[in-house]
Amino acid sequence: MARVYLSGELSALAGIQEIEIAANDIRSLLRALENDFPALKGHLSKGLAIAVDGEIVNAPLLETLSPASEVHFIPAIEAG
Amino acid sequence: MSEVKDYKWVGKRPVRPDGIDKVTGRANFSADFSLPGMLHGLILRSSYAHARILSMDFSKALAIPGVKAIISGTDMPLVAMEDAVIGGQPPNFRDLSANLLARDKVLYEGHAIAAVAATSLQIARQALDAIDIEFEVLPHVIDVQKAMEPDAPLLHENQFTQGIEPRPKIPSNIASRYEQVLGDTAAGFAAAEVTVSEEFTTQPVHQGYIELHSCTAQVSADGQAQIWCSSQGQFMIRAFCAHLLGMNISQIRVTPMEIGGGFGGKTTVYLEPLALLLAKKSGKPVKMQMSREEVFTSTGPASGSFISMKIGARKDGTITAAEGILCYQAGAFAGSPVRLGCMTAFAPYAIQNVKLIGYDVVVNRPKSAAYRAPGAPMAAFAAESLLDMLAIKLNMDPLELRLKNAAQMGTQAPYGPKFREIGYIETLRAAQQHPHYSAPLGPNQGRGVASGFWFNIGGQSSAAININEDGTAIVTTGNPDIGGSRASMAIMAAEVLGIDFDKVQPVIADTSSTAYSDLTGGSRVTFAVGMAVVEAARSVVAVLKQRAALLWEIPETEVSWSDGQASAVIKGHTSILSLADIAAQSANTGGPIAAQANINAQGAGPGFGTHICDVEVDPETGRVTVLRYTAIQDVGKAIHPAYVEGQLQGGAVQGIGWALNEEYLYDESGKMMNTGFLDYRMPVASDLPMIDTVLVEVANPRHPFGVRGVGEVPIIPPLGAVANAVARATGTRVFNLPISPPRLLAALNKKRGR
Amino acid sequence: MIYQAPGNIAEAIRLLSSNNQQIRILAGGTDLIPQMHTRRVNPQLVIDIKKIPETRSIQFIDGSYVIGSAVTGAELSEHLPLQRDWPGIVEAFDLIGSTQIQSRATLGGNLCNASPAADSVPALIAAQATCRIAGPKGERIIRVEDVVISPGRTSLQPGEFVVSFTLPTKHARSADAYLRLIPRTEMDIAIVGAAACLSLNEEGACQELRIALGAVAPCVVVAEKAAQILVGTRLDEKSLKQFSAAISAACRPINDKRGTIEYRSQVAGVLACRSAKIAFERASRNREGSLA
Amino acid sequence: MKNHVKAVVNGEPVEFLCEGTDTLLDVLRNELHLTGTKEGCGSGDCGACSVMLNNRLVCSCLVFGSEVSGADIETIEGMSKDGELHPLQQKFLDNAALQCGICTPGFLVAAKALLDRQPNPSESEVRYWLAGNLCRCTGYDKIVQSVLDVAADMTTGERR
Repeated sequence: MARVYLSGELSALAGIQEIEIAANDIRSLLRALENDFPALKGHLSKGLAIAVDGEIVNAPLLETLSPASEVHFIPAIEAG
Repeated sequence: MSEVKDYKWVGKRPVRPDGIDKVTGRANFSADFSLPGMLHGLILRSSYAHARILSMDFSKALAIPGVKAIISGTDMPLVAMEDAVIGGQPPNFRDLSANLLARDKVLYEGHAIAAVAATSLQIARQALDAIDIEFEVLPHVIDVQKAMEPDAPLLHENQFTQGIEPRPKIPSNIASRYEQVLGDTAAGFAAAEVTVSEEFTTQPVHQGYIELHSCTAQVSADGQAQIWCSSQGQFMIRAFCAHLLGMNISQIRVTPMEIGGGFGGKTTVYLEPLALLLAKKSGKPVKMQMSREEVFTSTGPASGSFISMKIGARKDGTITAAEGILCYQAGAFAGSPVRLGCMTAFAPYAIQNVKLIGYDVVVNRPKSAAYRAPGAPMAAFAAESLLDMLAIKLNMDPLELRLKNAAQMGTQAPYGPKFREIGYIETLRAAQQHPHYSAPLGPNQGRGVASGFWFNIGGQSSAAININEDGTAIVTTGNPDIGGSRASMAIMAAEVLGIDFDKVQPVIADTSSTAYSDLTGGSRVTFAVGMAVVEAARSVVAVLKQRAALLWEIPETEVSWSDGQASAVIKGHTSILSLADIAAQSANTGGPIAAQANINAQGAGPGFGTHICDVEVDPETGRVTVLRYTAIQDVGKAIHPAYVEGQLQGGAVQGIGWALNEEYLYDESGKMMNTGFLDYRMPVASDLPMIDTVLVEVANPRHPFGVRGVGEVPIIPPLGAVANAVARATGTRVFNLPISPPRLLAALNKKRGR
Repeated sequence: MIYQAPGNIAEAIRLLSSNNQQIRILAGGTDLIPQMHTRRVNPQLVIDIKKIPETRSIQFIDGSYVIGSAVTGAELSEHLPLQRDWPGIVEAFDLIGSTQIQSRATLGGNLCNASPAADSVPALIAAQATCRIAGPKGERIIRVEDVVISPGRTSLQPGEFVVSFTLPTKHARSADAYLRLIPRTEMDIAIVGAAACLSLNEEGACQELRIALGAVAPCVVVAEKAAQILVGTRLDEKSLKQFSAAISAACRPINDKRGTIEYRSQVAGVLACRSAKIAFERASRNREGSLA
Repeated sequence: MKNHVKAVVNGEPVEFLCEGTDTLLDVLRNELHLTGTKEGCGSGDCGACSVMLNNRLVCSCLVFGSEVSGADIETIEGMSKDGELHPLQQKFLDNAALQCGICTPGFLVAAKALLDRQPNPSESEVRYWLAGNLCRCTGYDKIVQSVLDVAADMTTGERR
């Protein structure tokens, strides 16, 4: 299980702000989210970054999750 | 994990490996490259802020002897909006293409319309003059608030505000709306005993790199292309050109020239695809270089902004809520960093209830580009001004107020996640203890403080280490050295290998000679590419131990490595083989010794800084003099402290310029009036005191040496620090940057009832 | 473009009058070359006057200084007697641009570029300097304030050029000063400039004062009425306040990228007071020196 | 019509042809291939193209190539003699007084001109002398410090 936090547009699309999802890594988490909330399809990567347990992760498909993990979807970070 | 130990090279200040070339004039920057028989390319740019292109006629220009090719928007293939992920962020290639060469409309003064290649610059100039274009001039809009009004001149008829449900049916200059909510701000403000709120504006500012954009391109008959240019990433240039022109990535080879400053402004393309097209069309190499005027009118500044913000607090200083609306100018195409402004504004503080709404707004100005900590300085200017106003209202020391609310490990950031190990409180304590903070002030003088936060990033990074036959090493990476990174890479390699710094030669390779790496930006190179270097060096050490074991005919596990040599206890005696000894025997032990590391670096530690600024104000003229300045920052671990200090000093001075004098000035027709360094007033040496620095080192546990990125944070606090100092010197606060003499005197007059 | 560097005045006049093609005079080039770089001007013939000896010397003739029009800022600053006698003119020119610009920029160029914000021009006008103009119809001497007639335009006739400047014989109890306001400390164009040239009577009060203001009108403003307010005073606070208001009232500035009407008018008053005070202090020292 | 010009650059006689509109900067970079002198603005506002012309510090973008007939020109390429760095060059390296390095040649030429005239300048004199040289990377701190350090070394006789 991991706790997923949605905000802004994503939360509006899914109609929720927080959800527990059983997933061992980000890939299965994304799959589960899109399955449960079809409205999110195509919106989970565009211009977004993912933070796992407070750390922003690049291209995070394979990032592993622990049962206590917190996952946030946040805007992508630009480079200066 | 990070280790606390005495390092041999990490933390020392050796001379950078590319230093001698750069002090003798031998280093080759972009414009220093040329090819025999090359043509010179120039760009025809719009002199209107907004106009429809009715017709273009190149016939007279093409008839001029020596004119070899002319291109316009129709020579660029139509590209999809987003068809590639580059360094984690897909640029909008359709917009980028239209920015490089306008198609049916010009959207700002300086927007490129056509490009010519000719046998000399003079002929190219004649050709530009001979191009006939018919325009229908359209009304334009420069100001961000005016652009948001329903009857404002519309830049894009097909742009509907994103982030609003249901999707609007009427097109708008507002490209998108972003909302960031934490907690319940209504409850937070209800719990507040004092509130402060204000409206702020900031002007676009240019990165101001001294090197003009320039590039040389060549295309062979079989379509193989080469580009020589400076940028913040040769792989970015390659990918962008390939996507924009419909080429295979393998067809393009980009050789990075030395880069004369970027600060985020060279994270995209302006000339390179045009030079490629001209080279292809003419069959000859083409060199292009912008003038300073072109750099100002046609390359991306940081966004200007309008910000309305409010904070509430209890009388003990606890901030209970913050809210605000941030409107950022994107320039002619969507994509301002307003979201990052919302994310960073209050990130230094543990505030339970924060609600920020961001609007990304297009206006008839050049497309904004990244500039050091994109989006953060203007938002922090508003937030840090409000904190200072709150401190004055509560009669609290401004550092105490910040300490009372400071984020620490476990604090939930306003954008969602909880911070891990961070060093913000340490910067505040260091500021309190710094002699600067308690030094006396004279009449008309004031002291301001402000803080700043930046995420920092990691990303895809590669490094290769080759051990030479004599025991020296080559470290090859794919990231331009924009401020001394060769030295950092060599230091980290020397540290892990255990050999002398000057035995390590760092090389920055072209795109065909090394593995992919994300661009140099976001303060990622010392952290992320450094991790790749460390990993490659550790692999080399493993190979060296294995080779030593072969030579000694013992198991590898019995070999240990330190100080650049393998050692083992053999038959009761300690035997030693130096790196050079092992390298000399490499043929006998399996061939050349080398290793490569290709990683996607994770775990960039966030950075926090706190700045102290003293100013003196001439009450009769409104001129502000910065008397003393101290920049304090958690840098994780400084690999080469002198270059880390340099990042803090340079960033602070760019921020001082942003606060005091830099701005884009437009006339009524939408033409920029200050397109040179004379009237775009960047700080000069005599404007400034020495910039004192304090490097706080709270190690980033995810980096082998504890490194955090350092380049972005230092430009964030100065806007607030300078404004707060001026407010405390005069009792008058300026909410609109820059605090130029006319603006400050007007504010002082108002206060005096004049 | 053709470059020519005549070696004497006659040759220069001949070239200047040779035909009616676009001609520009090159002195230091610090205004002309950037204008050509951005293609605001596109001359076919450029006549370099730096090879003409009369334009390149600083001489002291019959009690007054004659300064060649192509003398550079650096040369002015290095001329110690000139710096001692006319500190306002020297400091006004020294404020222009960087060290690099000072090596090239000339007194004649600063005048003939005809910018309302030229720093040396108010100082020359306050000092009542004249200039020697050579042309196809012979030579003439005119007041510096009669050269610039509007921004970018001078009263010079076709074929004419400025050869040199003459400063009046310096009064023993006099001094000049110049101040300007720029946002930075260097490298900017003046938002306001104020020159003061002042002489004291035997008792040490202000006997004569000329104030010339830059960047507050299309041409330099000589604020005669305002200056009268300080005549007879020792620049007491009350008189200065009155003077400052009169200076502000004498300004006819515009809003532009460098400053506003309100700002220019107000700060002109401030700077005029300050430069008058500096000139007064300098003159007082000169007076004490002449008494000693 | 091109002009034929003879001059001395870094002690060596040179000859070149230039267009009337060519600046000394154009000539140095494009004709003489001395690309150490940089172009940052073309208007004399950044100092990246600083060279010595007859012993005066100038922006080479504000001098016509045709004007330098018979002149003596020193560029960054002539600053180190016999393979030995000038003390300013060495100090810039020791102090990390450069980041990207594009402004560095101009700063070095300008700083040398200062120390040749005034071997013991104050911090303020250094800052005002160098005000015509823009640096966007360093905030000037380490550049100014380096010039002051070299001046101090020179006056205590450590130089040579």
